[in-house]
Amino acid sequence: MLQTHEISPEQIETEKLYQGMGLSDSEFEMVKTILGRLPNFTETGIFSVMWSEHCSYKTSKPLLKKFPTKAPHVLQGPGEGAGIIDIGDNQAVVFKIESHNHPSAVEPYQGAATGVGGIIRDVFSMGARPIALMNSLRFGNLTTDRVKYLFSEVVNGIAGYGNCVGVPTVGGEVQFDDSYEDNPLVNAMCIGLINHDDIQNGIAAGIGNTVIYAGAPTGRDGIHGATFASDDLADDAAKDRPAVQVGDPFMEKLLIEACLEVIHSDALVGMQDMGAAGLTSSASEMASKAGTGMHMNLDLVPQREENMSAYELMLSESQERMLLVVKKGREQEIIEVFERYGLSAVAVGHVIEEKVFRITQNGEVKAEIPVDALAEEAPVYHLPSQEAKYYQEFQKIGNKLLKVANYGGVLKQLLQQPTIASKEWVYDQYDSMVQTNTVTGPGSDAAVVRIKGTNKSLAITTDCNSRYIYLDPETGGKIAVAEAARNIVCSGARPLGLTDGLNFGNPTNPEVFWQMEKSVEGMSAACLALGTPVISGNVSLYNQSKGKAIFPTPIVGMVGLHESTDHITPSFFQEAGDLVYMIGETRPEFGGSELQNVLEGRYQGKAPAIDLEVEAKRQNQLLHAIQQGLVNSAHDLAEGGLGVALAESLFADSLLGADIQVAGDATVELFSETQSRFLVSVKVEQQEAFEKVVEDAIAIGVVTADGKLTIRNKDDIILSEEVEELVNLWKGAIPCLLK
Amino acid sequence: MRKVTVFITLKQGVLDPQGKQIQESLNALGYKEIQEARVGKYIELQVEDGPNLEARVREMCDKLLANPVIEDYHVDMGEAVHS
Amino acid sequence: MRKVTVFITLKQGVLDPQGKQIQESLNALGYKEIQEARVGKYIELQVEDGPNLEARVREMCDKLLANPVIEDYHVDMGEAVHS
Amino acid sequence: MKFAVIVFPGSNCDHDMYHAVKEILGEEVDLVWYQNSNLENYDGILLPGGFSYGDYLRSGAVAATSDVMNQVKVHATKGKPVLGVCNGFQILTEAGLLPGALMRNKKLSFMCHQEELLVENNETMFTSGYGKGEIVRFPIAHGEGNYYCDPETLSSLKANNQILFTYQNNPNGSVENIAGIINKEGNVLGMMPHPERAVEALLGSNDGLKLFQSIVKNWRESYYVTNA
Ligand SMILES: Nc1ncnc2c1ncn2[C@@H]1O[C@H](COP(=O)(O)OP(=O)(O)O)[C@@H](O)[C@H]1O
Ligand SMILES: [Mg+2]
Repeated sequence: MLQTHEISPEQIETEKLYQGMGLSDSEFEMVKTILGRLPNFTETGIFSVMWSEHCSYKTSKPLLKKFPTKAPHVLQGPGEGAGIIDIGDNQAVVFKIESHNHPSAVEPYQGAATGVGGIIRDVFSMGARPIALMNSLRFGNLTTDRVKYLFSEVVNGIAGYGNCVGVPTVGGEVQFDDSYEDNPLVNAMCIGLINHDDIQNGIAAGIGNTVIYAGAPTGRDGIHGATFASDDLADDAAKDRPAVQVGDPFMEKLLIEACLEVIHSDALVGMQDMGAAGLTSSASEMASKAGTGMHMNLDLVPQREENMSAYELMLSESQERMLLVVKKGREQEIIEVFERYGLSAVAVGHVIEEKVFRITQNGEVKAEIPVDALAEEAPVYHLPSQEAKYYQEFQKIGNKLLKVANYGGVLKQLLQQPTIASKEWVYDQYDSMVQTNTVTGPGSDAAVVRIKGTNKSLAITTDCNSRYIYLDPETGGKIAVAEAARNIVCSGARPLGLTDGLNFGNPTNPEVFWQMEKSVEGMSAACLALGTPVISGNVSLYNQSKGKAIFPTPIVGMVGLHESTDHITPSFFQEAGDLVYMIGETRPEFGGSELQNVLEGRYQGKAPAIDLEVEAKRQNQLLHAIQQGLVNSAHDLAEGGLGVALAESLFADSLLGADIQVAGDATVELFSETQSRFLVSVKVEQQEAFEKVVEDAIAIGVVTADGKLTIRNKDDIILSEEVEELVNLWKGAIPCLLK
Repeated sequence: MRKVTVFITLKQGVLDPQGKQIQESLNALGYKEIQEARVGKYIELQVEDGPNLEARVREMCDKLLANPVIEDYHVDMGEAVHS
Repeated sequence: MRKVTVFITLKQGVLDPQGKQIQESLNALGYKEIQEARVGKYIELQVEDGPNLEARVREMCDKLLANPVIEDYHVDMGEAVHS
Repeated sequence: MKFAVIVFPGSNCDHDMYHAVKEILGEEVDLVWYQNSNLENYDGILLPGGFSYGDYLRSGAVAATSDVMNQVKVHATKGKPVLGVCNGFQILTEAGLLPGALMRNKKLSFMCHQEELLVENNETMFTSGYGKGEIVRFPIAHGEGNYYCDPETLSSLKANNQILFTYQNNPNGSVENIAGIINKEGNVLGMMPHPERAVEALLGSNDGLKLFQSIVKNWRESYYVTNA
């Protein structure tokens, strides 16, 4: 149990108790300098959470600066609850991704559920209505009971929260690799819609204004959650168990409605959710941003349990709580809105001129800290970076050719690989349609959500092939962004921007830091080339156990815009007789491929190369062709190459077939993972117009009505499979592994 | 044969939104005497008697029936029924 | 004050898929001695003592806590606690 | 025709129902918060899907005890239409306006996708726009849609043609594939599939539109007759 009787400041110093709370010796010295005295127990706790990686980004900040974040359509870049992009007509889209990896490793259902709850709060605290959720998941291979349990319970938790709160989960991704066995990744993304006038700032402006606490009472949950998310996951993760929080999606739903009502009141000055580090971070950040201070009386804070100490109240990560700053004298009208929804809202303090954060309890001052010390003056570390040893070896191996004989057999094997197999088992559990905007739900390249009252829609995707990033972080980083944009373009939308979820191992390992650095550089280059600024993001480090780090996994969550819903393009073939094109040429590139995984059981060699200029050109041309109505379906080529993409394009209800001609080495043609390629179907009448717009399109066959995938090499049929059989294998793979 | 019952509750201090809702609903229906409600579940197992049964049942709880991160459980071993 | 517990189970004859799944999972884990599992829930109420308490608790069950179409319940009135 | 969509704490398909009626069907409709409401001036009552009160005790149980449900009962006894979808169906059974109960899906998990339904009875105010035996596509999205009733209730449902929709591929274990039933009087419909999610081709199906159109058409006809 946590210490509730006060330990003396001297004791904290002499016994170095601050270390156990997460502060280093030099950080403790900094705290002493800032305060001009020794911190007490509560203050030490406050500094330690606020200066944790999770809240302060102390090791990742120098890297995050590299991301391009500006563009004329960016209304809010990184720094607030979520980023905002203008989409015209006085509307804007708000989005952010967030990880809940460590909590999910310990209690997968609640860990994932509260991850969803947290990211939704980030979005509606900006004043936006949450309109869609995505989730990006990584697990070990589905061979052990523990991994199966983690996988099922994480999905269950996402469903349990998202379904109840009434925000559709429209897509996501799941990949399986050994490196995630003890460190599953659970990243959730929320997308919101807002009118420009409704944009809120989390600021505590106006001396004398009232600070209101709204939502769930504070309990002892998740105390030290923020530092917990910034530590190595210990072998006996069990000891961290009390840090797990339980979510209440019903209360969140009421909070959404109440907060979105309150933003229309001119009595509201600022609003922020209580996320990591709870009251501490929301209060101090709101004050820091406004250049003010705050006084808070903890006796007034609603409490779920008895005898909670100042330390516990300040650090609790109880869910479904919001902090508001309201004009003095107008508290009651705000409180009434919350009460109508059955929520409690109480005044707990006020904004003060002196730039300090002062907390009292039972008439005693429990903490008094300069506001900027917590947020802006947090330490920043420039960690050493060193090229990973494996990297040069992999470069030397280069692009090794792989060869298979039975193309149909290999295709079937690939379709059953859990990373490629249908994720229907997952997304069938999510309400993907509530709010009645989902044009394209899970199961396509990008999800599409229309915007009511307009003729526009949004395309949303999350992507990150961490195998490539492991082999070559810079190239892999470029690919992650490019692939996300490809998915957006295939759906017929123009990419607008992205949010990044950086999941890595221990940054104090120079090779891990190098992975971070290089992948951020690669991503940044792709952002520039493709015109997609980074508007928000999240960092999750220390994803490692027993000294082994996860594959570097910087997830890209991207949003695009269809100027007209007429541009929405399916990823499946539509009609027999349509011509099938591949955009882009194929080279022998098997490093990090699914075929390499199947044949060799590991990843090595070079990641597929990517030329960002070529990528941008092809994306632009394809998008133009789509906008001119020249394309019937478009799908990008990803894991498993052309073979898998062809099969996937046939996995609609219609049971069409395709007759395809390849030339050259069939293993390369069918299964290489060369980048910047697309599979497109085009009506015969539009052949000429299409070829004029898309330079690199190569005609490779036709869509047929025979329900068969046939592939020829010169005069030989090298593959001929019933689509129905392929579908069944693809759909059955994950349920079968879970049995 | 034996009817063994496993009772599972949330640990003290863990949020119980269900219980809270039940309390509020009962209060709203006029049952003001309800000060608190907490929800648990129980599982009745029909078990063939055998050696170490109690230890085995506890093992089942640890492995599957209860989630030790947020739940506590207790076991009622019932009485042997001859049938 | 009194701690009253309400036990709610599915009626005999109503299928209990959750119980069935638990039984199957336990069997799969090697606990072959489990012949059947049925899942119920219980609600612990902290109640202020008063006249007709048992009748009132039954009323709460009929009105809200149990659904007579599919569920049976029984009530354990516990013992008065003086605090 | 004027509709009320009853909004409980935790309802989350309320706006979808509103949108379907207002923008697609083109009828008058209000979102009516469950407290201090007056349903007298409404012609049709819609109970939307969602998780009223978090569905924390049993789906729909708490909402069923709310005061507004007494008004819904009064409305129903006047023969006016009441439609409960998903959580709305659960509330109607919990409130005793429809027989039976909705239990956890046979496979225990929540499920969301399009399902094919068979129109079993097209001689009701809700289904007269469909052909008898017509197959329609509606989305489902529920964790507790497994319809249960005892054998006597089932035979009376059958005898009175109260089963309106059945699943072609029963997804949740419902008795006799039941997806939607009406009361004996024929003016209260409860169904798990979501007609309000099936009113625009852009979103995958508009087969649900006829259900709303049927309500309006039948209401107008009876209104004109009784007021002639
Ligand atoms: N965790 C998930 N949640 C929701 N949908 C998912 C999830 N994982 C995969 N999907 C859906 O399955 C489809 C295939 O996913 P994926 O293979 O990652 O697509 P791609 O390779 O085109 O990015 C996508 O439509 C995606 O939205
Ligand atoms: Mg794709």
